Formats: sequence, structure tokens, C-alpha cells
Amino acid sequence: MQPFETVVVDTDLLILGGGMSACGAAFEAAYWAKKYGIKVTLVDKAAVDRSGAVAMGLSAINEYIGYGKGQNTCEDYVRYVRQDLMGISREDLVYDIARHVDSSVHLFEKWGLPIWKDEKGEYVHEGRWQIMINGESYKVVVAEAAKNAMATLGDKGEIIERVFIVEPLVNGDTCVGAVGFSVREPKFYVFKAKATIVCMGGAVHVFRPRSVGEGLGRAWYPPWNCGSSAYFTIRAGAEMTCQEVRFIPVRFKDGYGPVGAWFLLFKSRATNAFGGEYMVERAGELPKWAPYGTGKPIPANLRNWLGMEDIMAGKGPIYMRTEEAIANLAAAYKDDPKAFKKKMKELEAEAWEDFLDMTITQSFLWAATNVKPEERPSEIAAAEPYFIGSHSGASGAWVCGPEDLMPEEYKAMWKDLGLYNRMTTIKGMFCAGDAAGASSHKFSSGSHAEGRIAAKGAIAYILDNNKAPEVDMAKVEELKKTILKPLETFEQYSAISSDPEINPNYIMPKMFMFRLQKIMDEYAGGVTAQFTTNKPMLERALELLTFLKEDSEKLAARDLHELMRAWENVHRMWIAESHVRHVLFREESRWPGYYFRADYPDMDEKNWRVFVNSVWNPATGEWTLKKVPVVNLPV
Amino acid sequence: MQPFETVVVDTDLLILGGGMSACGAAFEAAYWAKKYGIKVTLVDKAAVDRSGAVAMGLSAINEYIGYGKGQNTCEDYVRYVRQDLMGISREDLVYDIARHVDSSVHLFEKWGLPIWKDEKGEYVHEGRWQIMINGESYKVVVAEAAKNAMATLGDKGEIIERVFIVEPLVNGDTCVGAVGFSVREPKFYVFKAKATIVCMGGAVHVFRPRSVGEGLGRAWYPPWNCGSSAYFTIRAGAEMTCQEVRFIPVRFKDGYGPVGAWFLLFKSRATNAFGGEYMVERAGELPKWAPYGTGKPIPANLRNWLGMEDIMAGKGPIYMRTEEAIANLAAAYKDDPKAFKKKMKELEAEAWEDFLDMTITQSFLWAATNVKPEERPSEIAAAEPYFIGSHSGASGAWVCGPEDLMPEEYKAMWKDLGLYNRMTTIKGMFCAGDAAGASSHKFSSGSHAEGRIAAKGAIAYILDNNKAPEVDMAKVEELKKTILKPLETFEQYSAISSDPEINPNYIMPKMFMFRLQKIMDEYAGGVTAQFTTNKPMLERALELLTFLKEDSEKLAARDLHELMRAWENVHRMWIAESHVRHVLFREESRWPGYYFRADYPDMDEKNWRVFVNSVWNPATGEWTLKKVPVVNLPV
Amino acid sequence: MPSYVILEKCDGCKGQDKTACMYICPNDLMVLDKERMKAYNREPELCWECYNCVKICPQQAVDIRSYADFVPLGASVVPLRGSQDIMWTIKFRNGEIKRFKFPIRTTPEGQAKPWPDEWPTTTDDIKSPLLCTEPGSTLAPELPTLKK
Amino acid sequence: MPSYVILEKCDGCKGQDKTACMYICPNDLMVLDKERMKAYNREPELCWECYNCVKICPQQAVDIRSYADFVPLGASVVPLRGSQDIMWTIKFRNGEIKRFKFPIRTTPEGQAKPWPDEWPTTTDDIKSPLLCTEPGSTLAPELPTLKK
Ligand SMILES: Cc1cc2c(cc1C)N(S(=O)(=O)O)[C@@H]1C(=O)NC(=O)N=C1N2C[C@H](O)[C@H](O)[C@H](O)COP(=O)(O)OP(=O)(O)OC[C@H]1O[C@@H](n2cnc3c(N)ncnc32)[C@H](O)[C@@H]1O
Ligand SMILES: Cc1cc2c(cc1C)N(S(=O)(=O)O)[C@@H]1C(=O)NC(=O)N=C1N2C[C@H](O)[C@H](O)[C@H](O)COP(=O)(O)OP(=O)(O)OC[C@H]1O[C@@H](n2cnc3c(N)ncnc32)[C@H](O)[C@@H]1O
Ligand SMILES: Nc1ncnc2c1ncn2[C@@H]1O[C@H](COP(=O)(O)O)[C@@H](O)[C@H]1O
Ligand SMILES: Nc1ncnc2c1ncn2[C@@H]1O[C@H](COP(=O)(O)O)[C@@H](O)[C@H]1O
Ligand SMILES: Nc1ncnc2c1ncn2[C@@H]1O[C@H](COP(=O)(O)O)[C@@H](O)[C@H]1O
Ligand code: SF4
Ligand code: SF4
Ligand code: SF4
Ligand code: SF4
Ligand code: NA
Repeated sequence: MQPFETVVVDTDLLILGGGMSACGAAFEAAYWAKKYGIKVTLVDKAAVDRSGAVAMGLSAINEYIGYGKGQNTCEDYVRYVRQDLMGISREDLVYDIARHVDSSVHLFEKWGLPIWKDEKGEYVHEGRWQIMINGESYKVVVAEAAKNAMATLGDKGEIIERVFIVEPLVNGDTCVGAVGFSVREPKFYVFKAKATIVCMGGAVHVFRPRSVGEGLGRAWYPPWNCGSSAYFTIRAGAEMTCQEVRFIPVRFKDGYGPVGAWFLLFKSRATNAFGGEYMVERAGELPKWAPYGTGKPIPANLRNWLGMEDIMAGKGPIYMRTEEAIANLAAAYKDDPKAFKKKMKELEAEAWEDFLDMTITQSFLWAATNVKPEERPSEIAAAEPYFIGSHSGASGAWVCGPEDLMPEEYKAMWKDLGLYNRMTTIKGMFCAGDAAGASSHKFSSGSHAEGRIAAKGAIAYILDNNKAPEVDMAKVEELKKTILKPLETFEQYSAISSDPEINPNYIMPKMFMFRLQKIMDEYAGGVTAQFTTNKPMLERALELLTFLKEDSEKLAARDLHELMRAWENVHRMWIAESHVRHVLFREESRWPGYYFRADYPDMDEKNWRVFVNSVWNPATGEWTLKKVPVVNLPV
Repeated sequence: MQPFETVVVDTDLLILGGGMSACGAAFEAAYWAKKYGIKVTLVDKAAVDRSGAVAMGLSAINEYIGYGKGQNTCEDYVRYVRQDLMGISREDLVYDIARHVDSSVHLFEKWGLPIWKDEKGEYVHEGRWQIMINGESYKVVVAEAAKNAMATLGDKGEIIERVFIVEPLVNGDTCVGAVGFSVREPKFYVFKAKATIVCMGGAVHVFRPRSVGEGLGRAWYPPWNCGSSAYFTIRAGAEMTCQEVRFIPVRFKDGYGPVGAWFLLFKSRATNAFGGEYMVERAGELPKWAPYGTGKPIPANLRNWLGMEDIMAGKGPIYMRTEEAIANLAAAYKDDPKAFKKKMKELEAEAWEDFLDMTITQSFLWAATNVKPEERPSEIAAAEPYFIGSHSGASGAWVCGPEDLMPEEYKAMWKDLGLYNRMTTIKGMFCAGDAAGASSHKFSSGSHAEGRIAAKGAIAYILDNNKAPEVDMAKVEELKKTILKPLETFEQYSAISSDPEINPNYIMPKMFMFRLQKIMDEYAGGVTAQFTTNKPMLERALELLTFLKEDSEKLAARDLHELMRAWENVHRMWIAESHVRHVLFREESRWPGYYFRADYPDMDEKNWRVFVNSVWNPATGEWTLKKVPVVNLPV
Repeated sequence: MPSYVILEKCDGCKGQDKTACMYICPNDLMVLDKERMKAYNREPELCWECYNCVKICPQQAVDIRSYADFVPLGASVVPLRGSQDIMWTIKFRNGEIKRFKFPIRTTPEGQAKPWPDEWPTTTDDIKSPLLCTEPGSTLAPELPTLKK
Repeated sequence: MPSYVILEKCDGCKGQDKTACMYICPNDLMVLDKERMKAYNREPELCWECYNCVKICPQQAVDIRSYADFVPLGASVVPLRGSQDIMWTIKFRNGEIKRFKFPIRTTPEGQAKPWPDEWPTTTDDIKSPLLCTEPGSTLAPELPTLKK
């Protein structure tokens, strides 16, 4: 194997990832770092301009409060999230994001993001919390502001791209940095830091997606986010929360085009193959899930659930009635042919832009099947499960909230560690965006805001704990060996076989991923299992995951790119195990539409209106799961 | 493109395929051909020694009547098949096979196949109709007899291997041969024949299998049988029957190991994850499907259905209780430790042989997961849908029965064509094995017997219609162009792109297959759809199949092997379309457990105790579907 | 399917150290074959069709042929991204063509100014919940907190 | 996974026109790389693991590493097929070994005699339902038909 240089990067604040929350973190950190002479290093596996979930663009900003304009209050948002997550959310975190998110959105606009305006110059709302944007360059603009902010730090502002972060560095109860490797040159990176913010997004391809050939990559969530956040925090020994709360979006079938604009802005209905409207015909099912089922808006998972029941009853496909919605919107102009034509053109452009800004494939599919949304409806379907705590799922690390909002019960948990906003239960390790759990519905804007919150918290921590990180370089050398092992394995064994991918001595990353996906799909409530599972299935999943974990030591990689794939899939495997353990622990069905525990088919408010938190102990390799009370804010 | 030699083979009797039925046909044909100076040519895409469904071996012979020994009568078998196929079978054909199958089995034994014997020297029965064999070399032995028989014809007995048959040659109402190509050298084959027997087996990979990575090839049914029989007969304009009656076997999960020996020989129970026995707990569902549901044995599809209901209710996995079954069988010896140990060893060897003889992967899976059947149970699961009319499905061509058994209603259909046993509605075109429909439960032995029946019928036809086949060589030249086009397409366009597999001008066979499988899986009642479909889903399938059919003209192939893959998938596409049309036409659910029409959830004896037959008209490209009465034999 | 490189058009970014497509692909798929100096997508089945390689290529050498396992042949979707707008040309399977143009940004490239002058940060307190640019950037006079 | 060729053991069937593994594979997967004179499986994901290439190879150069997407590593299943028996050696993931031997045929290779003398065909009538060797081979005195 070619020799790998070890590059040691000494820094104060380490930001892992370059997505929405990392850009928020870098932007905010730069401001305070400059004041206090602190060094900031951001590391992304990709190019910050186009990395993360927003790489392709977005067509809406889904969290905007407008409290400065008197549109809504932060309290309103807390109630909205409480309702949508079936009662389970860290309301202090949600409130905190809500009060900062408008600032981020207004900054985006200043930086150059085009936001739709109505005749009065007000943002065009898609729904109560969602505003419409021309978002092709959303990420480019946000990254640019972050980079420009970092540039003001000179030497002390460093952005390193194309380095894949594998593992945390932990010294006792404190995170002291991270290790990873370059996917461009044979370099092993050791980052020593006083504080680290984990911003590496959520995870896809843990479950088998609906398309398995070339279309494998076309999941709703981008294939490059592989659970590194969760892996990083779990492996450091941090307490995790809501790892059972996966997210399954309903999307335009196959292309995964967004539905928000259709449901909210265009006011479209979804009907089944026989014209029935599941949201109407199955409304009788909702009281079973009271108080959430009977509140408004109906939680995303319950909207899913009603549609899934149609599917299970053989009433599919479900159609988004685009043709009807457009006709309704244009109807007002029907007496003026010119105005009508103009309106139709406008609606057509809006419909296409909605996809072209964020899931171009869906437009391709329309074109390739000669579909015009004004002429015929398109199918929608539940996607496969993802881990994206920033959206309508909730998985992530258990983090500290802000002093002025966090309930006393939670404050007690950070008494000995120090109360720093967004710090995990590991000292010096912070989280934002998808990495931080139990604070759903932050979306792109809230993730940015939360990155900023975490950055300020981390700098406060650094100022209070300003000592050089103690890194055991012998352990780092061991880590280096482990991390590079797949390259060695390939080199050692590949020559014996006629096919570099078929070898009894190792497994290649792609088949490893398929093996993981099959386990999760079949036993942990994936598409094939109709999102249903039970105790014996989950226990079987754990048994098969144990074999997989043992075999992960036999992963092989031909080159740096494949070495990344190998570790990506190890990250996926850990988020999978954590998920299965949480689902197993929670003996109820609280989020039907995301998953259904057939052996506990009901919601159990009395015993389970609690968080499920877990810790993996790095010293013993043991998992501990527990219940943590949900403390509501008085709103 | 390199030039392709056109090889013209003139023959009298053309046997297409080299599997069980083709070997039966060749064996029988050789006997009569010798008498009448007739030339026989057999063409197989593979090597006859190990081609077809029995290539790996089998561990049982599933159709054996033993009427000569007074064990059962042919009438018994007719009643058994009637019952198992929910009332729909061509009882004349079933009876005919039954009366010849024992002859084939006795011949197999003479040729060298080891059949298990009990102390009295009698065949060991697995079940009433099934006998146990040491079947590793089953196909080798049967092929050897066929080859030795053909060898007695000298020049007039010809076996051509590694030629893939693509298309029938038809002149007016008569089949005059077939065309295909060698997968070894650039040769285009034109077979001119007076009669042709179609023996190209059933189809797999029309629906998406449960494993989609490396495990894609491990379906229950072998990946090399791709629907060529159905394609051939449909494209000739022959009447097809029961194309809706796909087969879904329950098998040991993932390895697809057989369950027959476990259920019948070892008397194992199958229980769900909570210990419940679906065959007991859901027996109340059976009267809904009376008289078949209340008869014995319970039809295969209904056995499936009860298990599927457990799965849909979230009670999976289902386990074959191997540990319990073995314990029960050994219990008789429990007071004699030595005898007990011996019995356990014997049972162990039998259990392993059952897999090693026919699905070696299942043994591999046991070994790789440290499973010993005497220690712990193994999961079983419904496979994906296959087309294998010789087993418990029924798809295939509508063929003439024997003079002495065929009901008058059917005889009328061959009045103008001539009444020749196993002739389709196209003159000179015969079918056997999976190619012949509505005559289920022939299995390996019955397929062999039916090949023999067809051969005798075909030779009778040749003797009555002894004229040289008229083949329009201009049309053949056109066919040659069409068939070789994928090579040309690749050559013409591939150089423009950085990836030979990604090109806007063509589609490669593998992705074409994935596209087909996804359509069928999702819309025509595959695994993902829980085997459920309805009219709108089927119509959507047809719409997407239409696009696929258009795009099939853009298939590309790098070499001869890929050219075969291209045409294999076109064959699959046609069987798919035919299946969808039949399922759509039959407005009831008759075979739940194979598929469920959610919009017609009940069986409708009054209107649908009929065959569904279809014809694709080669001149117009139109499909016609109709009902044909089921005429029971008086048994 | 996913992205592919039109060999005739690709110039390997003129032998630069990193090509534009390699630089941008969020999934590390684009790679330069140094022997023929042409880029290619090394793992098409993990392509998201995000079009970033297409948009960035100076030669317009990257095209998408959408996923073969569910997108029928014959359509094309081609962007032309300028400094302020993006223009999409959509060809349907049946040959029909549509064009759409959408704004992409309102500031000149590279000119996003992190801290707008009108929103000064009003505290130096690292422990205060106020972030930089707040409260000005919230458009509210002060940062909300819970009424106790 | 599927089959693979142990390069060290394969001798390309000594440069014969067709190799044993190519000859036998029912799915046309095995192919000889003429440059290095070694065979390989060209489409592992369409392998049925039927073991025919394994059983036939004169060099014991073909092995199976079962499907990586659902079979854990570490086991092996190796046949040795003789003229009358087959011997299987099964190694479990945990290292345990089991051996089984089963008969495969009762006649010498190549010697299956199509028409056994004891079952002469009793009719020459091409239209009769009797097949060759019948009724003798049915073990019944005559071929059953429906009682009318
Ligand atoms: C996938 C997706 C997401 C959304 C949407 C559509 C689609 C298709 N829609 S709608 O349709 O639902 O509506 C949204 C929308 O319109 N509006 C909106 O506000 N938000 C939407 N989201 C949600 C937001 O995008 C999401 O909330 C935020 O992006 C979350 O931010 P953050 O938590 O920072 O994650 P990120 O994906 O942006 O960034 C992750 C970064 O980590 C890097 N990375 C990952 N692993 C790493 C490793 N091991 N080493 C080094 N770097 C490593 C990544 O490169 C990236 O930089
Ligand atoms: C797949 C399978 C099948 C069975 C079983 C297990 C498994 C895993 N089991 S149990 O577990 O269920 O129990 C059985 C068992 O134990 N006992 C039994 O009697 N039968 C079993 N079957 C059923 C029999 O095998 C089946 O009924 C017969 O084989 C059917 O005979 P036939 O209809 O002749 O099909 P074939 O597959 O044998 O032969 C097909 C031939 O066609 C060739 N071919 C195909 N396409 C061609 C083309 N285009 N051009 C040229 N040649 C072209 C093939 O190469 C082959 O020669
Ligand atoms: N039917 C609906 N009712 C209420 N909110 C919705 C609905 N559909 C989508 N949303 C919200 O709209 C936003 C974008 O939706 P989506 O495109 O599904 O991500 C998210 O905030 C969703 O929660
Ligand atoms: N054919 C079917 N396919 C898929 N789901 C079904 C089918 N029949 C019933 N279901 C669903 O399976 C679940 C259990 O149904 P049951 O067995 O009728 O109690 C319910 O959610 C039904 O809607
Ligand atoms: N539970 C059962 N009851 C009756 N027949 C069965 C059962 N299981 C398998 N069979 C029959 O046994 C033979 C072999 O079974 P299989 O291994 O499922 O193909 C076939 O004839 C099946 O129809
Ligand atoms: S960006 Fe374009 S020109 Fe440059 S290497 Fe990539 S494909 Fe070639
Ligand atoms: S479309 Fe996106 S994911 Fe695909 S190769 Fe281009 S940049 Fe990478
Ligand atoms: S049969 Fe064995 S020795 Fe011969 S080419 Fe194949 S692998 Fe090599
Ligand atoms: S195991 Fe069977 S299918 Fe696989 S390569 Fe060998 S002969 Fe072919
Ligand atoms: Na056997």
C-alpha cells in the first residue's frame, strides 16, 4: 500500500461538514472568533458550494416565522412542532431555532437569494411557515457568505474540502477533534480542536430505496449523506435521542419531486385510483391518534398513514391531482382568454420550477413520459425511510438548550459538563442541523440558524475551557491503521480471484450496502415490509447486523474513493443499529406512517409520551436505553 | 459490425430447448423418427447436460402416480390438480400426462437415477405424488438417454447447443421453423422444419426478485429461462391460456431452498413469530374459497395466502420448525442413545441433501449463519412471481389433447387444423412442459412425459403433412437485421459517451430488465405491492410497458452474450404484457396467494370458472381475450 | 440515467489540476481519465442527477440521460446557467420543446457580504442568546424569549 | 457471491477450443480471457450458484463465495463429484466442518440405454396413445384411458 502522510491540523473550533448548518456555524463563528482570536477550521467531504442536502437547490424555505412582521410567534411554532411530532419534541430547542431563523432568512435575501414577493412586496407563502424562493443557487449563496466570513479571519479561517471525516477523537469525557482522510491524495488527517461542531447531515441508503438499478442514487435524500453525524456522536459516547423517529416523505413517484408546493400553494388534492380522497375517507381513523390526530395540521406521519392504508387496501396508485389544481387556480380567469392564458403559463412555469430547483429528475420523468401537469395527474408515493432530524423526523444527538429556555429537568443533565447551547453530553462536542435530535422542522433555514447557535455556544465553551486538546497519538496511529485497512485488504487478497469484486476474503462497499439495505428493508420496516415491524423481526435484524458488523472488518477498497464508500457504509450500519434498538425499546406505535410496530399497534400516551435516549459506551461496547420525560414549554 | 454468416438448417422435426420436456421429446422422437426416416434437430441455448430448471439437480420427483402398483389412479391425479388449481385445468391434458409419467420415471431409474427405496424396495414417498431421489445428476442422466437415443439416428439426429432461439417462422397458419443466433460465433441460424416442438421452459426475472445485488441471480427459478416459450407461441399468433396464473412458491428465505420435503416427509409445521400456526389460526378463511378451500390438500395458493395474511398483519417472520420436526422424528428412538444418534445423523444428512441436490445456496446460507436445522428453525417466505406452467402455475399455450380423452368442446377447436396431441392453434407448432398451459403439476417427470407425447403427436403431423416448409427468405433477412440490431446500435453510438452503459441513444439489457421488473413489481402485484393489484394499476403497467416496448428497439449489446440478454428481456417483456392483460381481463380473485385483485376481492364461480385465453394477432398487433369453458372429465 | 461525458466536447479542463466537474460533484463521482484526458462518472448508480457537473462544465460536455431503470428514453433536460438566471430547455419524448428561465441570484457572484451594515450586532456578550446581526436582522426590536 | 476463478489453479483448460466451465454454464457466464488464459464469470449477479462450473473444472479452480448481499462471509461449500458419488465439504462461519456423501447415479457414465430391452414398444401405430417402451415401462398391463 502506498504510504499515507499524516497531516495534523491544530485548531480551536472544528466544524465538521459544509452544509446548511455548517455554513451557519462558520458564518457566526467567524464573527466571534475574530473578536477573540480563535481559529476556525471547516472540513467538508465535498465542495462547500454544492455540498449537503441543498446541493441541487431548493424551491422553498420551510421554516420562516415572520415574528418581526407580526405574522406568527415562536410559541406558535413550538405548538406546531409538538403537534406534528406526536407530542415528542425538545420545545426549548425548537423555540430557540424559531427565534433565530428569521434572521438567517433575511440574511439569505441580502446575500442574494431571490425570494418570491407578492404585489405588496411581501414574501409569497407556500403555507403558514413556508416561503417560495428561486432556489437554484440557494446553497451557492449561503456558502459564499460563509466563505467570505471565514476569509475575514485570514490564517485563522480555514476551509478544507474533500476530506472525509471518519471518527471522533475523545479524551476521557471530552471531544478533542476528529480524524479522516483525503479522497484526493494519500493523506490521513488528524484534527485537534478545543471544540467540535458536528454538522454532517442525516442518512440515506440505510434502507433499500425503491429503485435499485441505475436509479439507486435517486433517493429523495442525497446519496452523499450517510449518517456521519450520528456515527460520530454515537461513537464518542454521546447520548442520542429519537433515533427511532425516521422520516418518510410522500413524494412524486420515482423522481421524488416535492409535494409541499402542490398541497399548500396550489391547493391540490390527492386521490386514489378510484377517486377517493384518503384524507377525507379515512379521517375516521384520526381520533385513534388523539390529541395529535385530531389537531391541525394533521401530523405528516398520519397523513402518510392514511395514504398507506389506501395502498395496503389495494386502492393505489395515489395521484396528485395537478390537472384539477391548476384548473381551479386558473378558473378565476376563465372569462378573459388572454388573462387565462397568461395565468396558465405562469402556473406552468411555477410547477416546473418547483422541480427544476430541487429534483430535476422529476421534470425529466415528466418530459420522458409526455406528462404535462395541467393535463394529467401524477402519482405520489411514500418514499423509503431516512434519517433527517432537521425535517419531519427527529433523530440526532441529545443537546443542551439555551439557558433562558431550557427546562430545569434538562439543565440538570449539563450541570457537571457545563451549560453550552447545543453541546452534546460529551464536552466540547456540539451539534446542529440533522445532527441535533428532537428539534424537528428546522429545515434549511433553521439548520443554518442552529449552526449559528451552536457556533456561539462552542466559542463560549472554548473561552471557558481554553486548553490545548490532549490527543493520544498512539491511538491515532491505531485509528489510521484501522481506517486504511480496506485498502490493505484489497491489496493483500484481490489477486487470487478472477474478479476483484468476488473474493472470499473480503466484501466490497457496494455489496456491503446492499446487505445492510436488505436487512433494514425486510426486518426493520422498509418498503418491502410495508413499513411494519415487530420484536422478533427487530431481533433478527440485530442478529444479522452483528454478522455484518463482524464482516465490516473485511471491507475492501480499491482506491480512496472506495475507501470513502467503505466508511460511509460503516456509518450507515451504526445508524441502522441505533435505529433498530430504539424501535425495539419503544413498545408502542406512535408514528404510524413512519413505522408501525405490529405487536404494539396503538399509541400509549401514558407510558410512552417520553423521549427514548440511548448511549453506546465506547469502553464496553454496550448500549443503554432509557426513557426521558418530555417537558413542555408553557405555550 | 462483423458479418454474420446465415446458417440454414433443414430438418423435419425441430425441438426447441433441451430441458426435461425437450429430452423427453428427443428420446421419443428418435424412436419413431427412425421408423419413418424423419430428421430431428434439437436446439438449446445451453448444454443439454445441464440446461433448464433441473440444471443443478432436484431432490424429488413430484409427479409419480404408481398406477401400475395400484397406488393411485390417473383419475385421482386429475382431481388433485383440479383442486389445487382452484378448478381451472385442462383435465384431458392432466390425465394424459398422468398415464405416461410413470413410464418416464421408471425409465429414469433404468438410465441410472438413484431413487430412494424403503426396506421393502418401494420408492420412498415424500408425499402422495412425490418420490425422493438422489438427484444431483438427474438432468445429466436424462440428457444422456436423450443424446444416446438421438445418436441412433446418425445424420438425422442433430443436437445444436449454444444457439439462442429468438423468433418463430410462420407461413400463413403454419409454423415452419425458427430463427436464432449462436452465442459463440457470429452465426445467424435459420431452422426450417415441418413441425416444431416448443420446450423452452418458463420465465423468471419478469418480476423483481427479493435480492437485487449479487443475489439477483438467486431466484428460485433459474435466471436462464426467460419466457422464450411464451414469446415464441404468442408471436406466432397461437392461442394462450392461463397467462394470469403465475406461480409463487413459498421457500426457505433468501436461498430459496425447497419446502416440500420439510412439510411432507419431515412433517414440519410452519409457525409465525409468535408461535401461531397460520394454517390453523386462519383456517376460518378457507370456506370463502370453497369448494377448493375446503377440499384436501389445500391448494398451494391458499396455503401461501394464509401465510401472507400473517405477514401483512405484521406477524412475520414465518419459520419452518425444522428443530421441532427433527426432534419429533427422532423421538421414537429416544430410549436407545445409539439408535437415536444414528437416526439424527440420517435426518441431518437428508436435510442437507435436500438442499445440496437443488439449491446449494441454501446450504451455504445455513453454514454462513451457523444454522443447524436440528437446532433452530429457519425462515420461509413467499418468493416473487414466476411463470412455470409445469409446476403449480398454469401459464402456457392452449394445446390439443389426446383423441381419447379430449372433450368434444375442445376437439371442435382443432377440427380444421387437425387433431394432433399437444399441437397449438398454429399448425405444426407443438408445446410441452412449461410451454403448454392449463396442465399444471407435471413437474420434471410429467414434463418429460409430455415432451414424449408431443413428439409422437408432431411426428404423426409430419407424416400427414409431409411437405417442405415454405420460408420467405426475404422476411428472414429482415428478421436477421432486427435481431442483430442491438449490436449495430452499440457500435453506432457507444463512442460518443464516456460510459458504454450511459448513452441517450440506447438502453443496455440489464437496465432494460430492471425497468421491466420495477413496472411488474409495483403495478402488477409483485413483492413490493404485496402481490396485490387492481385495474388502474394494471392499466398503468400497460402504459409503461408500451414505452418499454418502443424503447426495446433501442436495446444495445456489446457482444453475442449481451445480444442474448437483449432478446431474453424482450421475451420477458412479452410474457409480462400477456400476463397483465390476462390479470386485467379476469375480474375476480381466484388465486389469492399468487395474486389478489383488490378491486375484485372475491372468487366468482358463476362467471369466472373458465379459462382466460388470448391471441396476439401478428398481422394487426392486436390482442383478443376471451373466456373458454372448463370442461371437467367425468372423474 | 445519470451523468455522462460527451467525449468530443470534454477537454479535460485543459489539463488543470482539478477539473470543474471533479471539483463540484458532491458525491465524488466525476473523475478524469488522465490517459485520454476525458472525465467520466465512475459510479452512475450513485448519481443524484443534481446537475452540478452539467451546470459547471465550461465545455457543456456533461449531459444527463435520466435513470434507465424508470425513465423512458427520448427526453432531455438541459440547463444553461448564467450569472443571474438559469435557462432550461426541456425536450419531451414526443419531441415537444419547452423553455423556462428563472432567476438564480440577486447579487453579483462572489459578492455576498456576510454582515450587512444595517444590521449591526448589538452585544459583545458571548453568553447572550443574541447572534451576530441580531436583533436587527430579525426585523423585531428584540429577541423573543419565554414570558415567565 | 457467485462463482469466481482461482487464478493460480486455472490453466484455461490447456488452451482447448472450449473450456469445461464455458461448456457447462447454463447461463453462459463463464468465459476465457484469452490474454491471460484464465476463465472468469462475466456476470456474477446472474449466477444461480448451480455449481456446475465448480463440479466440472478439472483443476478445481472454480469456487463459490456465496452472494454478498445476503450471505455472511466465512463459510465454504465445496463439492467433489466422482463418477458415482458426490462428496460435500461444508465449512461453517464458526469454523465447524461437516462432510456428506451422496450417490449421483447407478449406471456408468455415458451408458444410459434409452430403450431397455425388457420394455419393448407394443405398437407401431403413430396415432395410438402408446409411447415407446409402453405399456411395459408403466408397470401396468395397459395404458389407462377414461371409462366411457
Ligand atoms: C434532501 C432534501 C432536503 C430538504 C428538501 C428537499 C430535499 C430533497 N426540502 S423539501 O422538499 O422537503 O421541502 C426542503 C425545502 O424545500 N426547504 C427547506 O427549507 N428545507 C428542505 N430540506 C431540508 C434541508 O435541506 C435540511 O434541513 C438541511 O440541509 C440540513 O442541514 P445540515 O444538517 O447542515 O445538513 P446538510 O445536508 O445541509 O449538510 C451536510 C454536510 O455534511 C457533509 N458531510 C457529510 N458526511 C461527512 C463526512 N463524513 N465528512 C465530512 N463532511 C461530511 C456534507 O458534504 C455536507 O456538507
Ligand atoms: C426451477 C425448479 C423447478 C422444480 C423444482 C425446483 C426448482 C428450483 N422442484 S421443487 O423444488 O419445486 O419441488 C422440483 C422437484 O423437486 N421435482 C420435480 O419433479 N420438479 C421440480 N421442478 C419443476 C421442473 O424442473 C420443471 O417442471 C421442468 O424442468 C420443466 O421442464 P421444461 O418445460 O422442459 O423446462 P426446462 O427448464 O427443463 O428446460 C428449458 C430448456 O429451454 C432452453 N431454452 C430456454 N430458452 C431458450 C431459447 N431462447 N433458445 C434455446 N433454448 C432455450 C433451456 O436451456 C432449457 O434447455
Ligand atoms: N398536506 C400538507 N399539510 C400540511 N403541511 C404540509 C402538507 N404537505 C406538505 N406540508 C409541509 O410543507 C413543507 C414542504 O413539504 P414537502 O414538500 O412535503 O417537504 C413541509 O413543511 C411540510 O411539512
Ligand atoms: N391483499 C392485501 N394486500 C396488502 N395489504 C392487505 C391486503 N389485504 C389486507 N391488507 C391489509 O393488511 C392489514 C391486515 O389486514 P387483515 O388481515 O384483514 O386484518 C390491513 O391493514 C389490511 O388493509
Ligand atoms: N404443505 C403442503 N401440502 C401439500 N403439498 C405440499 C405442501 N408443501 C409442498 N407440497 C407439494 O410438494 C411438492 C414439492 O413441494 P415444493 O418443495 O414446495 O415444490 C409439490 O408437489 C407441492 O405441491
Ligand atoms: S468540467 Fe467538462 S470539460 Fe472539464 S473535465 Fe469535466 S466534462 Fe471535461
Ligand atoms: S449529476 Fe450531481 S451527483 Fe451526478 S455526477 Fe453530476 S454532480 Fe455528481
Ligand atoms: S474449467 Fe477450470 S481450468 Fe478450465 S478454464 Fe474453467 S476454471 Fe479454468
Ligand atoms: S455456478 Fe452455475 S450459473 Fe454460476 S457460473 Fe457456475 S455454472 Fe454458471
Ligand atoms: Na435427494
